[in-house]
Amino acid sequence: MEQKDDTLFIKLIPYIDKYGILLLIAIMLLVLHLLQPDVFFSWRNITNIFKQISWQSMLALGVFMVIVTAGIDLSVGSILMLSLMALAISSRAGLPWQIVVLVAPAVGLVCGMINGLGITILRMPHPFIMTLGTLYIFRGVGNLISGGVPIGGFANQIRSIGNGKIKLEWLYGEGAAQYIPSSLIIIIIIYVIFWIFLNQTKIGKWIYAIGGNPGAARAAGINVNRILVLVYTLCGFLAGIGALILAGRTGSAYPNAGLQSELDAIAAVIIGGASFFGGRGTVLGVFAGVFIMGLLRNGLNLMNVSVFWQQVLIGSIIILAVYIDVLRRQFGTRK
Amino acid sequence: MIQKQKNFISSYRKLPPEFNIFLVLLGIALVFEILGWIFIGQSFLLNKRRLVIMILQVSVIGIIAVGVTQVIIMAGIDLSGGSLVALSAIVAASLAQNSTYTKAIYPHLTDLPFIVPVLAGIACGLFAGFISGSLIARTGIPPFIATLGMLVSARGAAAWYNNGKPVSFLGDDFTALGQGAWPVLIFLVVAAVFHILMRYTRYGKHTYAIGSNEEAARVAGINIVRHKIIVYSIAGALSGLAGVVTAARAMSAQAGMGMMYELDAISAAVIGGTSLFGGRGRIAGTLFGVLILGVISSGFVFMRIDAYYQDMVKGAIIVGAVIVDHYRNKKMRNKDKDT
Amino acid sequence: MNSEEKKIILKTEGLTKHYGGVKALHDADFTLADGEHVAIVGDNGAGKSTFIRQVTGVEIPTSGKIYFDGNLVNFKTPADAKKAGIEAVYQNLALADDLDVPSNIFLGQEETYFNLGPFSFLNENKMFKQSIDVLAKTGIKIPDIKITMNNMSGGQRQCVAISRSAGFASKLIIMDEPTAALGVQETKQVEKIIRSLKENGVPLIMISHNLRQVFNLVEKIWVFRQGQIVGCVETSKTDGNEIVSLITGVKQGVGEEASFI
Amino acid sequence: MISNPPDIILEAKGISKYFGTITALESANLSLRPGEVLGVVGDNGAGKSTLMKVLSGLFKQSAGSIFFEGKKVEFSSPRDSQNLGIEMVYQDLALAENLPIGDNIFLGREPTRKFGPFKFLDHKQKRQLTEEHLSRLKINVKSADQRVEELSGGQRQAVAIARATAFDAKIVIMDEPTAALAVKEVGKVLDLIKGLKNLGVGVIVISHRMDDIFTVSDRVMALFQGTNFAESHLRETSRDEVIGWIMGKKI
Repeated sequence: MEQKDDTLFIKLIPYIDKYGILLLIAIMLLVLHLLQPDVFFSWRNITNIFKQISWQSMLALGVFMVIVTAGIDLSVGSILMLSLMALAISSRAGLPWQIVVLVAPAVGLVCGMINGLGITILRMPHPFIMTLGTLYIFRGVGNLISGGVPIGGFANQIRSIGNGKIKLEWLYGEGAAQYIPSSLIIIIIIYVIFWIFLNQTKIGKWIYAIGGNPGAARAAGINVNRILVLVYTLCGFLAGIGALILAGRTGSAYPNAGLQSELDAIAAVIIGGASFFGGRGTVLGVFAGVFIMGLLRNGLNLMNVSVFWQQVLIGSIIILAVYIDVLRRQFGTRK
Repeated sequence: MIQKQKNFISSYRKLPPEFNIFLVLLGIALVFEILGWIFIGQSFLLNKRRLVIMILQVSVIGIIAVGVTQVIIMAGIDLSGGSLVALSAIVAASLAQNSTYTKAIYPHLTDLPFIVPVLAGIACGLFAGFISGSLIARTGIPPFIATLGMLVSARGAAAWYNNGKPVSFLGDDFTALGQGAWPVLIFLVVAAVFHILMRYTRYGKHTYAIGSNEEAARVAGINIVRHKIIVYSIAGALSGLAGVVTAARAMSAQAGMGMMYELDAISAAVIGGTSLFGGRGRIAGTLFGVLILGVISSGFVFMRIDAYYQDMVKGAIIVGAVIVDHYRNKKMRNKDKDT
Repeated sequence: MNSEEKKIILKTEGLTKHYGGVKALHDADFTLADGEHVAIVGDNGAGKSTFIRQVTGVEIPTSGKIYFDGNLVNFKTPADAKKAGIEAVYQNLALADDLDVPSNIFLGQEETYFNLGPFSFLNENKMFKQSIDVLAKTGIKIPDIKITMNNMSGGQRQCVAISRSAGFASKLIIMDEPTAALGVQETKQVEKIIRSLKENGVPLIMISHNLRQVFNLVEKIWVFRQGQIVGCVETSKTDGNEIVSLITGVKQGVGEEASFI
Repeated sequence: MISNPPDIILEAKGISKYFGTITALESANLSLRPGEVLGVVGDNGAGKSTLMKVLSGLFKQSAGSIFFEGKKVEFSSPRDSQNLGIEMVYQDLALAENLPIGDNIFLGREPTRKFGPFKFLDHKQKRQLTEEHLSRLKINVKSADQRVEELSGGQRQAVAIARATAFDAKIVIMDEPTAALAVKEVGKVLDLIKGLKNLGVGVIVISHRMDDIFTVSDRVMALFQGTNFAESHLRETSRDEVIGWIMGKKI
């Protein structure tokens, strides 16, 4: 008797898994539209959402790869802040913008590599300890090099990465206000590159294999540690790109940049269907997850919900998302 | 008599971890002492004022660290300590306001006996710990995610409670708790009580057993779910107590209090020899761990080194302590590894 | 109930356990009389350990009934089974490595001075003395029982695990491969413990790979194959060859319904 | 035949393996010729799996040496042994359950096609090779894209074996290949082993089932408490004798 109910439910699970997130987005769009009919679907608001999520989507993508290997990176927010500070300082030092552009990704890359090497060479019991440590270390270094004060004044070329507009005058006529934020184009390109990386290359396949069964990966002759270092390095690199985009958006580097944004990133990844226990998830899902988080923040802001409540909500969403993941896993093993 | 001697010998054999930590504490203090004579021209240790400030500062961390230690012994983790300090501090402070202050949050609830806000603060932490514990024990959500969620939520709730504004004008008998030697006394009493609980009661034994081998504890008939909830609730309650002391000491409460205390507490426990793999660790070790942190931060101030270095050093210390624990653990486990 | 026969202490009817699609145990009917010592034998994956885990409340059966001591029981946790009087020694040594011997022997049923729920103070002295008694009864020599388990040899650990079950008065003792990790001398000790249980009339179920031991120690052998009980023979009326052929399924041949797929 | 046997392809001499203070293997020896099936028996903890994992490069031996085609070899990872043509089917299957069948078979050796300086996975070729290989082994699955977690125990074992045989192995080591299988599939696996033998592949089979050993092996060796206990050509021994060996008895 009980089994029959189960099978129906289990049959539904793959569909919920696959399309549930689209349904969720549609519902959220509808609800937000009904709540704020004048504002929500305005061009301005929608581009705003994309601008907001642009740098966060970089963190989420990095954290996603780490979570696929059944790891975690809590330090992405601090890496972002440190990269941002390094960028600001090199900009203030008068370096040409062509070099300044490279500083943030390079610093992120090094930070990520430190995480990866720490986790593999020092054989930490769980990546969360190493990255919890570096969460404080990187932010400390960031404050140290900046003196704990905001630094502004970037070259226009740098600003245009995060703040540029691609005007749609050819579509809407001369002088039209509609535009596509250049950061959206950048993140789409990066997402496509990483989609290809994860789905069309050997190493991408191995990343999934490591998350599914590290023993199997090792037995297949894969150098698991080397791949893990690469994954954490890429995660740091993406946080550096996020810093570059954020620099353009805010026009200055500030000490609180990226504070607790690792939580948003984790929430987005899990909402996007990746399993906290590794081996599962898609790049497109991550984007959907980031988008949902952006919609949520946007909706709560439009409705003037206190920032403090938003924080409570984000905390609860993380727990809920992982709980759904736990349930999904329980159903998965019962098959 | 003979048995006593045996006990003594075996307990001596167990002593070295804490003894080593004590030596490290002594070493760090001496380094600052020597550096002090060379660069600053004064003694680091022979300064009563500095020592008093240092011990007062670490007392709050120490109270949280005791709770975190027992959670880690159970092979769990609690990241919510710092946020719970803020939440409990605000809740307690809101019930401890003076009647002379006209804009009190609860105008009808002023001049209450000091025990009311104290209990309210502790209860607030207890409740939060109960929620985390229930999530962890009943749903299978990993501890660090559940308490990470609590970290964010509790900080948000603390800010929401009084719209981000500080709560001040607290009654004198409440703020007295934070003055003089009270924080230190409270910390020492908490440490002593939990030292006894962990060493001599069923509660402690079961905590060690779950951390050592959860499956073994389960088949031995221990109610794992209930025990985990109790342990996390107690950790929450201790964070609540720490919040009360913080509010009393600062004579006000605000949502930004206790930022990153959870990391200091975990560091103290790990430095003090508590294994992140669970099953091993003692309150006495945490006591030394807390003191080491205190000596470092007070030493940095003494040497007039930028405060930002502190975060880095703390981060490095926690990573270092974990590495030491890992190798110690490996040596132990290797002995009985099966084919 | 037959009056001339011994009282049935444990009985299972149609006990079944599925892990997802895998039938680890299928329709197991098992009976054990009071005071009887039996062995369960079978190949790897035959369902022996699964069977034990259902009876001791470690797992909840997919279907089927368990009668213990005349009552239909429904163990939800190992604590329930313990309360009913079933003690088990698990193959993967359910010991807390970081605790010492008395703590492990008394794990979950600690002696206390007075009962304050979880905050009861432990009577370490009493547990210490009783542990020495229990270990002495089983003839196991451990130089210092105050050291933690991870400092002990496999044999010592197994002996502690066994004395934990044998040390408490119980209605049924179950051992999963009690001598698999032991040396000759330690194996003899364990066998001695088992014999003393027989003399005291405590019923026992033992999983073993060691046929010599099985023939020496028990009256009845239950053979499991591919998740099913394929036979129950009295030790006095059989020999090693028959048991081996039952285990491997050579003589009877294997029915298609025994399939795992 | 006996006067002119093919050269020994794999030889292990004096292999010891310690885990901390535990001795899992104590100077164990093993030799294998091309086209020979060697059955390895022994009780739990006799060291069979440890010896095989040393031969496949997953464990590094504490002492002793391995010779492949007469040359001394050192394995630092399973990749090294795979490069020589030694494949292993692990008892715990060693499959990544979250990945499709094809990905598992080609894990670590994915077919790629070049696109400028980059190499991209060739999904089409992978699928085609997988289907060919599976049908060659007469393994029935719905599709090569099915995830392993959706498969039954027997199908998983079949995939694991397919994985080991997909790359022209010279030696295939199987650790309890039939332990979790239905009778029909046991037969199929045993046929598969015979097929490998006819191709001149050396096969080492660990099994608890006397049937398996006596159906496919040419030679059987028994390990007992980490060392060689007995060894014989199959025709010179009997089922009872081998069972005795497992229990540490010599007649």
